[in-house]
Amino acid sequence: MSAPLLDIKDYTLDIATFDGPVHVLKGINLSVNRGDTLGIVGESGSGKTVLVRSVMGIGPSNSAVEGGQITFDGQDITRLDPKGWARIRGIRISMIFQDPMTYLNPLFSIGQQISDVMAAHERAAGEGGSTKGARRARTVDLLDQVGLPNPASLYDQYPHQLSGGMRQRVLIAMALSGKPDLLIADEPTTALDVTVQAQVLDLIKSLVDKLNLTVIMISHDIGAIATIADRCAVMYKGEIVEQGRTADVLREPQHEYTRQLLSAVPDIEAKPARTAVAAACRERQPDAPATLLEAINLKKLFKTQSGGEFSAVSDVNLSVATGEIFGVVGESGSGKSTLARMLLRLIEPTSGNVVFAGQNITGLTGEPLRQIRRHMQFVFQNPHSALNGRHTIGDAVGEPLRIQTRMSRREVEAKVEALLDIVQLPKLFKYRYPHELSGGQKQRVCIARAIALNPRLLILDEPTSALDISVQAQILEFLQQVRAEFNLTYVFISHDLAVIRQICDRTIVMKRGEIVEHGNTEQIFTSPRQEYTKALIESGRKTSRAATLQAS
Amino acid sequence: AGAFERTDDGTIIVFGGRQAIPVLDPHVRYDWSTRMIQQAVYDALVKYEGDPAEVKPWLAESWETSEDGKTWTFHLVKDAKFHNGDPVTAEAARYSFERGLKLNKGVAWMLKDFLAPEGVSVVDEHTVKFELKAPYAPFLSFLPWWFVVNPQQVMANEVDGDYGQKWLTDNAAGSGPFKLGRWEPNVLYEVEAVSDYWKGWPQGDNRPAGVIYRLIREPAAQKAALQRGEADIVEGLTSDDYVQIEKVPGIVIQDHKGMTTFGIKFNTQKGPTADINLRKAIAYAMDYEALIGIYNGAASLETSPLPDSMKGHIAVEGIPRQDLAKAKEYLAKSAYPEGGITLDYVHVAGLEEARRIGLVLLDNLKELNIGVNIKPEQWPNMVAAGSSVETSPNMTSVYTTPISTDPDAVAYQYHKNSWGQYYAMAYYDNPQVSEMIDKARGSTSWDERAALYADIQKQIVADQPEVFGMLQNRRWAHQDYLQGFSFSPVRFTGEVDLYPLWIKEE
Amino acid sequence: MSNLEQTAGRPLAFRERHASQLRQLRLYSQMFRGSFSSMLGLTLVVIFLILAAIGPYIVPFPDDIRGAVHMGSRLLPPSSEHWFGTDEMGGDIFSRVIAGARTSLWIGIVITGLGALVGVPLGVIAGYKGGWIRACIMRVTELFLAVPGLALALAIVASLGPGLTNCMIALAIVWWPGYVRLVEAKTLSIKEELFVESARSIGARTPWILWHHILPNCMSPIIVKMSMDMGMAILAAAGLGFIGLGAPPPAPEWGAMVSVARSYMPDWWWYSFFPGAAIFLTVLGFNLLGDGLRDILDPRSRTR
Amino acid sequence: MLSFTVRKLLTVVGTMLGIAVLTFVITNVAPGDPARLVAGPNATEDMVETIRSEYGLDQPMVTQFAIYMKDLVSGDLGTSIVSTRPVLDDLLRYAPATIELVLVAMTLGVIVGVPLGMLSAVYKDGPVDHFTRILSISGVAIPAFWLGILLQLYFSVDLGWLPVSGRLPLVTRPPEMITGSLLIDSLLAGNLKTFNTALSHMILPAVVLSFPCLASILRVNRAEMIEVLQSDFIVAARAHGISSRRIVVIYALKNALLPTLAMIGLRFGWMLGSTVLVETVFDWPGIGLYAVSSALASDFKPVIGVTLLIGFFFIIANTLVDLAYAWIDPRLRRA
Ligand SMILES: Nc1ncnc2c1ncn2[C@@H]1O[C@H](COP(=O)(O)OP(=O)(O)OP(=O)(O)O)[C@@H](O)[C@H]1O
Ligand SMILES: Nc1ncnc2c1ncn2[C@@H]1O[C@H](COP(=O)(O)OP(=O)(O)OP(=O)(O)O)[C@@H](O)[C@H]1O
Ligand SMILES: [Mg+2]
Ligand SMILES: [Mg+2]
Repeated sequence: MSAPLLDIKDYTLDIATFDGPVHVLKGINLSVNRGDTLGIVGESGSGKTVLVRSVMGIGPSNSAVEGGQITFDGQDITRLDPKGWARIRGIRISMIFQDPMTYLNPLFSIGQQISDVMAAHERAAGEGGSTKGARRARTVDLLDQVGLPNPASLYDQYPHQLSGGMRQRVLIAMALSGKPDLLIADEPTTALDVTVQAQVLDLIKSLVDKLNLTVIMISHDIGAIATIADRCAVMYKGEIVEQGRTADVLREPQHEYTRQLLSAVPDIEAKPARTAVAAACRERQPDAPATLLEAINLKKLFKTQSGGEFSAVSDVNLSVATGEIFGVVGESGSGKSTLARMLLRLIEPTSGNVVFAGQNITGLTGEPLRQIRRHMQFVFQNPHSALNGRHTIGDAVGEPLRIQTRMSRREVEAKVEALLDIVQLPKLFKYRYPHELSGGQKQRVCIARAIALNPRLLILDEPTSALDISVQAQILEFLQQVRAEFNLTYVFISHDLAVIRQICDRTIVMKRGEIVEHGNTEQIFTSPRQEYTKALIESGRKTSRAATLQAS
Repeated sequence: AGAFERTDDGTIIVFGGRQAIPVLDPHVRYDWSTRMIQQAVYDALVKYEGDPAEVKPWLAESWETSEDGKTWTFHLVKDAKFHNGDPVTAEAARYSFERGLKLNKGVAWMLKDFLAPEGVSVVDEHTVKFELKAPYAPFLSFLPWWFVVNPQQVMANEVDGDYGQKWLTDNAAGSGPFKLGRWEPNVLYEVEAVSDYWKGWPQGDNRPAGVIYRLIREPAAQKAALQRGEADIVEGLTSDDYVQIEKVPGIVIQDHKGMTTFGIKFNTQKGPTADINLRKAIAYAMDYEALIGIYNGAASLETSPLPDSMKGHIAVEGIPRQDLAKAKEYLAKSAYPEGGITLDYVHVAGLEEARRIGLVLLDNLKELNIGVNIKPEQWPNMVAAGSSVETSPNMTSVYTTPISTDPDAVAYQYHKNSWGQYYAMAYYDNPQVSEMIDKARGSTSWDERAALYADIQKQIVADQPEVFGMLQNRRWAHQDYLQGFSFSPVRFTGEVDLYPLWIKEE
Repeated sequence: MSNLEQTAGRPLAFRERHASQLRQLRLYSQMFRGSFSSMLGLTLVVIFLILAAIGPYIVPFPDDIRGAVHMGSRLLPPSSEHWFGTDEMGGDIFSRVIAGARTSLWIGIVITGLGALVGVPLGVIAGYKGGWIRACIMRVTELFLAVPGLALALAIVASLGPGLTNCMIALAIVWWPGYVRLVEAKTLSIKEELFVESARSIGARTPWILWHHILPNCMSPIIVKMSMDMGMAILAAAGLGFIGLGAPPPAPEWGAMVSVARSYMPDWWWYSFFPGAAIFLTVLGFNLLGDGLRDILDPRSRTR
Repeated sequence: MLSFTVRKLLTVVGTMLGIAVLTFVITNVAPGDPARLVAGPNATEDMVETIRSEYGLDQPMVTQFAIYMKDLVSGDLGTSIVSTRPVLDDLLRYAPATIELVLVAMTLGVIVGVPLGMLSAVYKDGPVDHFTRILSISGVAIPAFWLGILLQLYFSVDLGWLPVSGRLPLVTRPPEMITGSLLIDSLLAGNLKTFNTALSHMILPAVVLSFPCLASILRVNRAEMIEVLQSDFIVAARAHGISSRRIVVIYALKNALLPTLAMIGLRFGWMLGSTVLVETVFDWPGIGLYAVSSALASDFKPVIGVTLLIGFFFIIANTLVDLAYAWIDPRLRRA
């Protein structure tokens, strides 16, 4: 084998911040040969993005290379001047970005943006510009290649007219327009729907095969890496702790962190060993009603901007038994959050009723509504924005107590400390601000806040989707503990089927605001009745099974 | 280079003034800028000229009065004609007086109490007769401000019986030495010389082709315009500017003693100033020299309520001058022996000198432990406040320019009938004085009147309804090549007789 | 984390309890100190505040502030005795300019204070409540905003009559809508934040949410705007003073001084120069300060 | 589209009526008495009364208001009691001067402000940036009237390069009025000399008026450029090898232009407001001066008229800005 296409040696990078330099990359060693597909996994903030951006020469502005070098095709590109970059960036190395929503200029048409890139390449290569028409033809060709329907008319459309998946395809087309030697994909699928994720991964895989590309792909989703990459590297706190053939790494992880990571991946195939919490719970509270929460013909219409109406949730009926974990799955936009908010009366249903513990709470306002809210609490999808940045953690956890009870200041303090204890956070955290906490810690705070009033029902709206996989596992486990401790009933919303299968007793599947399937979780997974459910499970499997297959 | 422009007809003089001319109609408005142009485009039966001002025959070549002083007959010149060629007839004169009286605006107040519209009649084509309701000595002294308009033109442009008011706002129907040229309200107003003016031109072939009255609102801009040669004559510079610019070669300052009196009117009916001792105290505390100083010497102290150049003026002895001892003496006699009060001093917003006099007053009254609250007010608001005893301020600074040279023009301001007018803000009430004024204006004998006015002046000074201030000089600055400037104190501040002006070209 | 656990046993010192706030403050002050223009602004504002506080007691000619007349020393050029020269009444311009700081400070505080006092509650209510309440408040606000403030203020003062109080009333009347718009927009976006919904889900009443969640999060832009507005209000008041509708004599108000001084151009340039420069420096100071505050408090809304 | 236009039109009319109500109320809170002013100093009470009744000032306020609103709906803005002319006529006479001044100043602000803002964003923390930052903060802080006076002092009086005030030298006959703009009219008339003099009169007031506007445009554009240059899609464009020039001048500028446009709309109204100061300093015969002199005479119909007109221009400007927005931003374009 000849020299590797990309060779990173002892690469060390510092970023200057207020608190002094942060060592973001520490002695990175990595090499990629022509035709390789390398996957990089690692938790959020481990330095994956910084690493690949450094390869492109677009790293953070206040960074300093402390040591090591990056060689691309025999050329040292560590300290290249802008002219030198012009010949490499986008032409020989190009990149697909994480979030297709923000990486396209909203004011220019798609075709224009792609053919601009082509023109730039031609100029850099000194080929002299081809005509506009020629570029247009090539652009349309490319759009076709990445599997976009109707590429000719797409040329003149603007990013906002496209769905997320389509935009990601456009970004891929753009990255391919220079026929690069090396393609870097930075979490190309995380911002997309489960079903779309699988399609995009398929596309990348097929392109790799067809065009014989060399690819570096970043993901924190081990399944995705396992699908595409034949080699993989694991990053942890700015270091590469392990690299090798993907199958090897997955089967026999060497590093402690890798092992942890792998064990945290929920397995859609695994039949969970369910503890009979529900039954136990009912035993402890024999007088509790069998049905805690019921929704009858719930419906929500939203006014769209063009003046029409849009039905986010239509005619949903469900009943949640005391002590069970009730799962809600469905693709993004299927109305899960809307449903959850209606159950809590955070938004008004257009029609229908919600019955909580035998009481119809639909018409409640003012004080009775406030009272009922003691008993049902919400844990939000995104812990980063569910906490007021100007309140300390102590304030946040104590807030429900101050609002709903007449506890004295000291009692509140004591209770807050107790709660922090329950969610396994040090007491000192009550003086901290949310931005000083990690995502997982913040989510614990949110849970502490939710259980402060000893509620009977917790509605969890994708409580882990904003968190890293390893953290997700912790939180899930923790939720189970809390439930046992407080006799809680959960409504658990997720788009991650593996998670649902792991913890839910009964599940409903939602599609475009309607329930398409409901029943026992196991039953749904083993014998789905609807095509939609099947497709959902299948695409979940694609990422997840690959991981387990290769691992086993 | 001069500002004037040479045209085929001659030169055009540029006059820089600070005040706009919104309405030109001679029977509707008058103020100095308006009247300057009115005087240029219209003629009246008679005209004021010279210093001291005298009434000269103009459209009327002669006139006579009846024995009882109630009937006046005027004989018009035969060759006068309006700008459109129509002859100026007795009917035109009659119509103009009727129009002025009926409109009841602007100049109407001067005659309306003595003359009804029907009192004016045409005797023959060139003779017009006025029959007054009662003898009125100052009658003639008002006539220079009653301009004659061309009835044909006016009536042709009448809308809804408005006596052509709308049209005359920025058009003219006169017979004067100039006719209207470019008329750009708020920017410039041009008058063009009438080459065959019926009365001819005193400067002969040197007569200008016209005059542009250009609005230059800022004193600094005026000065710059003069220095840069963008204006031939300007008015309204600050006193300090006049001093400064006098030294500039090629610039001449016209500095004349005027008739505009300045007084600080007390409210003699309400509040602390109803106390004559307090009024006297203030009058004696005032630093009169500072008043002159504010004008850089271009002013003279009042020696009587009447301006110096007015007929019948006497220098009243014992008119207060600064004397702190006396001031304190009077204060001790007043209801406020220790002072300790604060009085309002109201002046017209934007009037620089009045403001500064307020500062002087404030400074002087500190000696008496009296505070002064200087309040600038918009003119209409000040007048409105002054129109009732209740709201009339403690002290108001008032400039008054008598409209005629007759002593009645000033004396009547102290008559009780004038209450409500801005110049009577003092609400001065001395029945004896009112009686003497009435007597003097009805009398046809000058000697009798002169004696009455002397008494009136003494009594008013004794009653101290105001601090008698100073007479400010009238000043203009012009280029030395501007000739024919003639001053007459009866004109308003800033107003210049454009008729005799001309430019001497090297 | 281990040392944290150790300290948990004993009561915490102030420093420890407020470590986060202190760190934040340190960060702010470091960022602020790092910017030359912010420091310049702060310096100017501090000088201005000091002058406003003690100015009248330290000036060389305290009588001149209240309009003493010295006809003998009129319009003298700057000298060692009269640093900024004298005015048309022989008043010491230096003394009057220094004393003007207090007038201007007062103007600034009253106008921005009233503006914020009226505007912020309305903005919060409009943004949070929505519906017809919002429609009403915002219609009126937009109406005010559709007419440039200076033109409207001119009309108001002309009608009320000139004077410092009227001038401040007029400017306060045109000033509040700016706060309504700012706070309303901010509230609208904060309202959508999850933490507000979270507060609602635990049963918080509206006043609680407004006070504990919405208002604190609006505070940064409000503070920034108020500090900028201090300058802009002083500038606007000076503009009205210049037209002749501001503070009456002999109050040492900078705008009025320039207005009078304008007639004394160009030969007595110092008369208009120094009061004008005082306005400029003060407004500059508040603007720079506001800019600096924005950079550290509210970095995302740098646009306005 | 039609309903959109109609809606827009209705809001404009509504706002105008609102402004009329607002200004009428505001200008009538304290009673001034313009009738006295125009009646002249010596007028007797009955003469003042004549004028009051002629202008309806003797009616109760409510009646005056009703009459005013009724007239307004039929396009009559009332009569100025000082000039005795219909306010609308006066406005039509003075508006061109103001519009011309404001447009020139605005153009100046945009063509200087936008590129400078762009430059200082690109060379952030460089010398250009420092210079423009000082410029922009000073521009907002400097009192326009004072700047005007200083410039007059230096350029007109000291150097004698530019005229002190006014729109044209008085001996220059203005070109035949076609558009109302002296610059355009003189060009149309082919009179270059008049054009030059008109331009020289325009320079100082336009600079003074545009300075704060320039400053804030610069500020917004700089801030936006900095923000946009850090945004993801610019990073992407860089990564795809698009040249820096193109990125700055085309990709980023277009995005930064949106908030800048909003600022331009805002500043337009602001400028119209500051004409009351600048026109006073430069004796510019426009609506600002008209408003000031009318306000000082307690003649409120013209003040209301000017306020309405300014409000109207402001709405127009903002509508144009909205259109420009839609033109630049495809997300706002309607199907
Ligand atoms: N411009 C910057 N200034 C300061 N710190 C930075 C900057 N960019 C990145 N970092 C820090 O560098 C570290 C690595 O960031 P990076 O974006 O590479 O993480 P990542 O592995 O891509 O995470 P994710 O999975 O969330 O995308 C993080 O701790 C981050 O806070
Ligand atoms: N306030 C709103 N106004 C209008 N439409 C809304 C509103 N809230 C939600 N929607 C729409 O309702 C639909 C359902 O939204 P919802 O947030 O319930 O989806 P979801 O299943 O929770 O999706 P995700 O998995 O992305 O969180 C979406 O199409 C969304 O655009
Ligand atoms: Mg990343
Ligand atoms: Mg959701």
